[in-house]
Amino acid sequence: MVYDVTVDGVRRRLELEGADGHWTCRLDGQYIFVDAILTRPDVLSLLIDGRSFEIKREQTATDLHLWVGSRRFAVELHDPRSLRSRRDGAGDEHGPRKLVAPMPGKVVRVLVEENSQVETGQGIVVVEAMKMQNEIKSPKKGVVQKILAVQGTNVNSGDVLAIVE
Amino acid sequence: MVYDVTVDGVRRRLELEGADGHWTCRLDGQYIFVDAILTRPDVLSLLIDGRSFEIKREQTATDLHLWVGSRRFAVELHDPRSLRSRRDGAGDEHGPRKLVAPMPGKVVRVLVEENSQVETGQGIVVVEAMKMQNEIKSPKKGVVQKILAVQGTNVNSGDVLAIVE
Amino acid sequence: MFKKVLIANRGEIAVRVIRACREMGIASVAVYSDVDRASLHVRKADEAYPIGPAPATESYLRIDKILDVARCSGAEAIHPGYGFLSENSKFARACATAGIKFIGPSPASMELMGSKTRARQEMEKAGVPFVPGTSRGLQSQEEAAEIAESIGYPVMLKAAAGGGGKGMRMVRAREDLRSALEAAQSEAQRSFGDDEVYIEKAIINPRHIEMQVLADEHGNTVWLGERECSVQRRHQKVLEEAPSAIVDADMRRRMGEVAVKVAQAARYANAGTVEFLVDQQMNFYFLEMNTRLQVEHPVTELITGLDLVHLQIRIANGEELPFAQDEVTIRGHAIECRIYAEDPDNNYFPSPGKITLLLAPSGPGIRRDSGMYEGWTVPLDYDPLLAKLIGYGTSREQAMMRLQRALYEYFVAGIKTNISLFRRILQDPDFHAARVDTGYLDRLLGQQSKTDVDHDSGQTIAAIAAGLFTMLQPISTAGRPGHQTPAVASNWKQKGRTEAMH
Amino acid sequence: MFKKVLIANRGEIAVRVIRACREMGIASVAVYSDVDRASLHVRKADEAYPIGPAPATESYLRIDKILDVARCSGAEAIHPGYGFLSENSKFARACATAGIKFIGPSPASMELMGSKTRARQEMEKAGVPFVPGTSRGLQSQEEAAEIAESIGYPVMLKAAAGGGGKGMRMVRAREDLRSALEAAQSEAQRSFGDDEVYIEKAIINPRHIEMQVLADEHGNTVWLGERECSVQRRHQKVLEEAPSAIVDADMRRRMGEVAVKVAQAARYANAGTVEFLVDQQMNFYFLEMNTRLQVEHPVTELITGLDLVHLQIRIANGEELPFAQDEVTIRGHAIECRIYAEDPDNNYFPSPGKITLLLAPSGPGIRRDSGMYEGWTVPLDYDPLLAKLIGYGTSREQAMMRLQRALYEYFVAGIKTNISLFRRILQDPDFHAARVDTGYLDRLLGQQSKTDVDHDSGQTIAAIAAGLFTMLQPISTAGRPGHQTPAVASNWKQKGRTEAMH
Repeated sequence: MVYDVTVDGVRRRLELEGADGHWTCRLDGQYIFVDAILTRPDVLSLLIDGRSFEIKREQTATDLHLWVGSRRFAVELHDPRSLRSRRDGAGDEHGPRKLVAPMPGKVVRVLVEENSQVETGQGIVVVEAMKMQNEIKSPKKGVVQKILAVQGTNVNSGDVLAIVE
Repeated sequence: MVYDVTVDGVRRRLELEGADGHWTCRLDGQYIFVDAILTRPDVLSLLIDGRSFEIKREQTATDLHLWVGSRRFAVELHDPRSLRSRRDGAGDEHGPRKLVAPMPGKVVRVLVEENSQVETGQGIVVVEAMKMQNEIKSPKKGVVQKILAVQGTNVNSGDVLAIVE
Repeated sequence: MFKKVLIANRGEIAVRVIRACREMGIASVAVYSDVDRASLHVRKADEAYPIGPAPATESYLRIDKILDVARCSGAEAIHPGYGFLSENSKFARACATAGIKFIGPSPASMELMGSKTRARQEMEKAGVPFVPGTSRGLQSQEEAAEIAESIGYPVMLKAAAGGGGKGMRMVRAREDLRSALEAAQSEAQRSFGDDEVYIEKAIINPRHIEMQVLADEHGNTVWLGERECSVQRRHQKVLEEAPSAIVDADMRRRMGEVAVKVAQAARYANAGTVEFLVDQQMNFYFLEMNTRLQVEHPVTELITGLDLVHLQIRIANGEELPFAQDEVTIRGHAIECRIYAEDPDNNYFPSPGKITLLLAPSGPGIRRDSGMYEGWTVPLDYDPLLAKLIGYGTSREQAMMRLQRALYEYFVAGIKTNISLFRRILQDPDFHAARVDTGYLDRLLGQQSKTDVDHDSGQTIAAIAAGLFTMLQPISTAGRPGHQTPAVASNWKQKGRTEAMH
Repeated sequence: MFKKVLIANRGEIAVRVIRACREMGIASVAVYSDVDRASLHVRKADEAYPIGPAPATESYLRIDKILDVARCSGAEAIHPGYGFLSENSKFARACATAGIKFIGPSPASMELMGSKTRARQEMEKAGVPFVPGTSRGLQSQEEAAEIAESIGYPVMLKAAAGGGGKGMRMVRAREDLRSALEAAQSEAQRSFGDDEVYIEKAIINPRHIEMQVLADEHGNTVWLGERECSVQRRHQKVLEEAPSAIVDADMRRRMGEVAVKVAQAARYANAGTVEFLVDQQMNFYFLEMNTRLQVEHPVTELITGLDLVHLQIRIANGEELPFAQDEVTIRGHAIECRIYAEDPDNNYFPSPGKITLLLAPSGPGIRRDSGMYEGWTVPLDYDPLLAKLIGYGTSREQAMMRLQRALYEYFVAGIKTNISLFRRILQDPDFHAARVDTGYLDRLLGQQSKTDVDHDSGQTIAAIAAGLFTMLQPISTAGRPGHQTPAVASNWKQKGRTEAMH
């Protein structure tokens, strides 16, 4: 199998071949021999040159992270045969930016109105979770194009709260 | 749903109706109201009249057991619409009886030959597992009809080692 | 002994008290809000009853509902845990009226300690050392200026009914006093419905050290050693240890004797904690008394070998303390990490959600008091404390190393936790040298965290593992969004529905 | 300090030593046989290397392969754990020759203690109390008869090279002596390749109590208190506690002093255990010295607050003991349950297989040293010890109650374990009263176990739960035979293949 893997923003090419726990990996042309078993779902044990690594997989609504020991890496994986761009929600400095809820919670206050001017870092919505109120701030200077958050409703992690143009 | 449930050999009729965690059970005609959630696979939390029960399910190759707290119950469950007999391997005192491996292990010795006379409790095969040798004994007085165990081979739990007629 | 005890709490502390009940042969009764049906304390208890919707004001703070459950289930006593109703004297009184034993001090002791100014007045009479300042509310700007002048700047303004840093202001110079006092009073009014504010000398870089006391209902009171609680993030304790590295045997005895004096002056019974501020000259000043079991009680249990919850229940049952002060031995060192559902990479925002994978540490010197399990959805409605990881060692050094080992083993996926924060603290040279005060952690977090030396090889491993995971466990069968989001979503839906019904 | 240590073992003890290494900042090197690739010690170590097929003789007992790994990986020391090569003096010598530190005593001490008759001769010289009898092998039937007459029947015949009850015979009367001696000699020859047999007075219903000692390489030796190990099933320890309920401070000191004398007479270094038989008059007799870490070392750790593995490594590193005898304090009570993969309902047959569900206890006073995890397939090739559950309490009573609470929480599915055995022991009135001797457990197991009072309501719950499980989690998605059998089966297949290849 051949994969395009992006780890913490760096894109690499990975070829995997093997059976019975023993794998030959070719990473950006370099050969690495790996003894691998899945010890339980989402926990992989790797032996590489005698070194033992425990890798944990964490898949959330928006991201895939792998933990090597206690270190976390953001990973994107593509089978090049079905390559598609993952860039969608992020946008850039110049286009409209979405304001998303960083955690599930309840919208307790909306601090601005639609079409108002906001500065970078200005609070737009207050979301309460676990006895703490958290101001969700504008990612850019601009105009609040739309407010989707409704006071008193619950939101999930990743939900779009507002769009700043 | 209607089920025939056998618990520790006692057959009972169970009707279940409900939704959203709240169930009305009719067990042999008696109504019992149950608040139930599956907390994780194979672990059920029941509240019945305020009493809290943690039920664990253990499915092995041959049996289904449910644990209520620390107590284990052998359970068979039938949807009456697809009722079929589970009686097969057990046999009775008069027919041929199978000698099965009670645990996985290695056959280290076969103590009798085919067609020899054996007493109830006489050792037929020795299986070694975890540094212990265990004699598997004849369940009845009779003649060894067939020996399937082969010295030096591994057997799995439930494998037939011999048949005593 | 009681045959049945109700636990008026949730989370790890409810589980901890339920365990104590089971260990003592006492049946336990849990209560739960709608979003806590699947919580661990409901599974672990002998009985469990619903008490209302998610908001604490409609469930865990509802005295009437909790007493109803106690009466119907036949519970003879109630353990309040910490938080919620644990320091509510009305609740303690209502229990007494209902003929149910409240496992804690008398309402009168709770009320005395609940008012900072009344407590100060009583304790000063008993000869307890205080930070120089007023022991009652300020009557006017003029009085404030006069007292500030006499004790010297910097000074602290504090709300009499306060806690958690609310209604608190440090004033460094005369010209800032007026506006600070107004701000403190209005914040106190908003937060506590009471604008009473008093004034104290400000202690610069103080330590927060507290002393555990235990008193039976026959007049016997003992102290069980101090806890160092200076490692705080925004006034919230994060890590505690016992003993404190800066307290020697003589200072411990003196603090203990003052703590016993405090408890006796308040006619205190059951477990309590006397909090002190310690300045850089090792003077200690009475701060307040917490009239309940503390979150951090396990570190005291590990160094004394005692079980405080067992003892609380025995005391409430009318028994005498089973040991005298000179039979208390303090041995070794214990450190507690409070594992919170918060995101260290995102300003410690709360992070409720479903726990998709949980690898928990155990082994030598490790105690874990947890309310978590794999598959559980952490509700968003309560305090984010998930579990406490406590390390014991022959020495402070060993306790730290064991905790680091255990934190290395600890892994929670699906929600964010502050586990990495403890890795950082336990590797910090200032923490190793026990150079901590209440500002320590905020200073540490203000610094850039060091980058990992092994980062590059980690990236290579992660890249390879990403491919192998895909081969060995295709993501569709595992913790995929499509697999976990519905559960969370339906939970929110359920929540919306139940709230709408009540 | 060593930078890297190899652990020549597997299972819970390998995990326990790896944890100690991590706590001391030492890199750990695991070794594993083909069936242990997925075992926990391989996951927990920093490095891991294969050493051969499943049979221990081809892997964990292969001195050459283990030393090869040590050399290639750059390990400076080897911890042998218990069992396998831990008491093999040839291994200790081979380590020394290879320039690798063996974490344990010298080969000479091991050899002295490895021969029961030589040990007896040396220890008698040092004034250590022995069960009356010969200290060397019997030369003839006549000599046997003469000695038996002089010490009085009943007598025990024991193999000099023995252990585990092999080559052992109790003789109640003169007329049985001849045949018993012949049987013992031939069994000794068969089991140990050595027919040397000696004779001792038989102690009726003895207790087995052992004393932990610790000696550095500078001549300092201390004792750390006794362990009560009388609860045995067929001569195998099942449950151990510290301290022993029948040993008072004076007897403890006397036993400790004898144990130190034994260690000094053997020029012993590192951790060791001196085993005693105790008769009904509280006389104690030297039995043997185990020249390694014991399975049950955690109970001593809990009552002393020390970490014996840390100390073993420090001693091997040439450090002096960091404390003197009078600084050792014994506080509280600890009890260990050995969790074995065996079926209590089927004559304690071994029960390897795949662990399909694992609920593990934690919380106050509970230590768990485990080699298990959910999803792991327990191989059939080794000792069935899976984990150790250890309860600590202020008193013996509290330790027992905490253990019962933890056992209530402990659940392992897919394989059979002896967890229920401990529930039974901990509820037994004789155990509560500490009326135990080495025959205690076999007597208890000979009795009918009491039936559960709550059985009927349990049946009702089970019937309802059976239906609910089917609705909430249809069995096809769970631990169905079709789901789990292939894994086990392919494991056996793999095993067959690897054995065929070597």
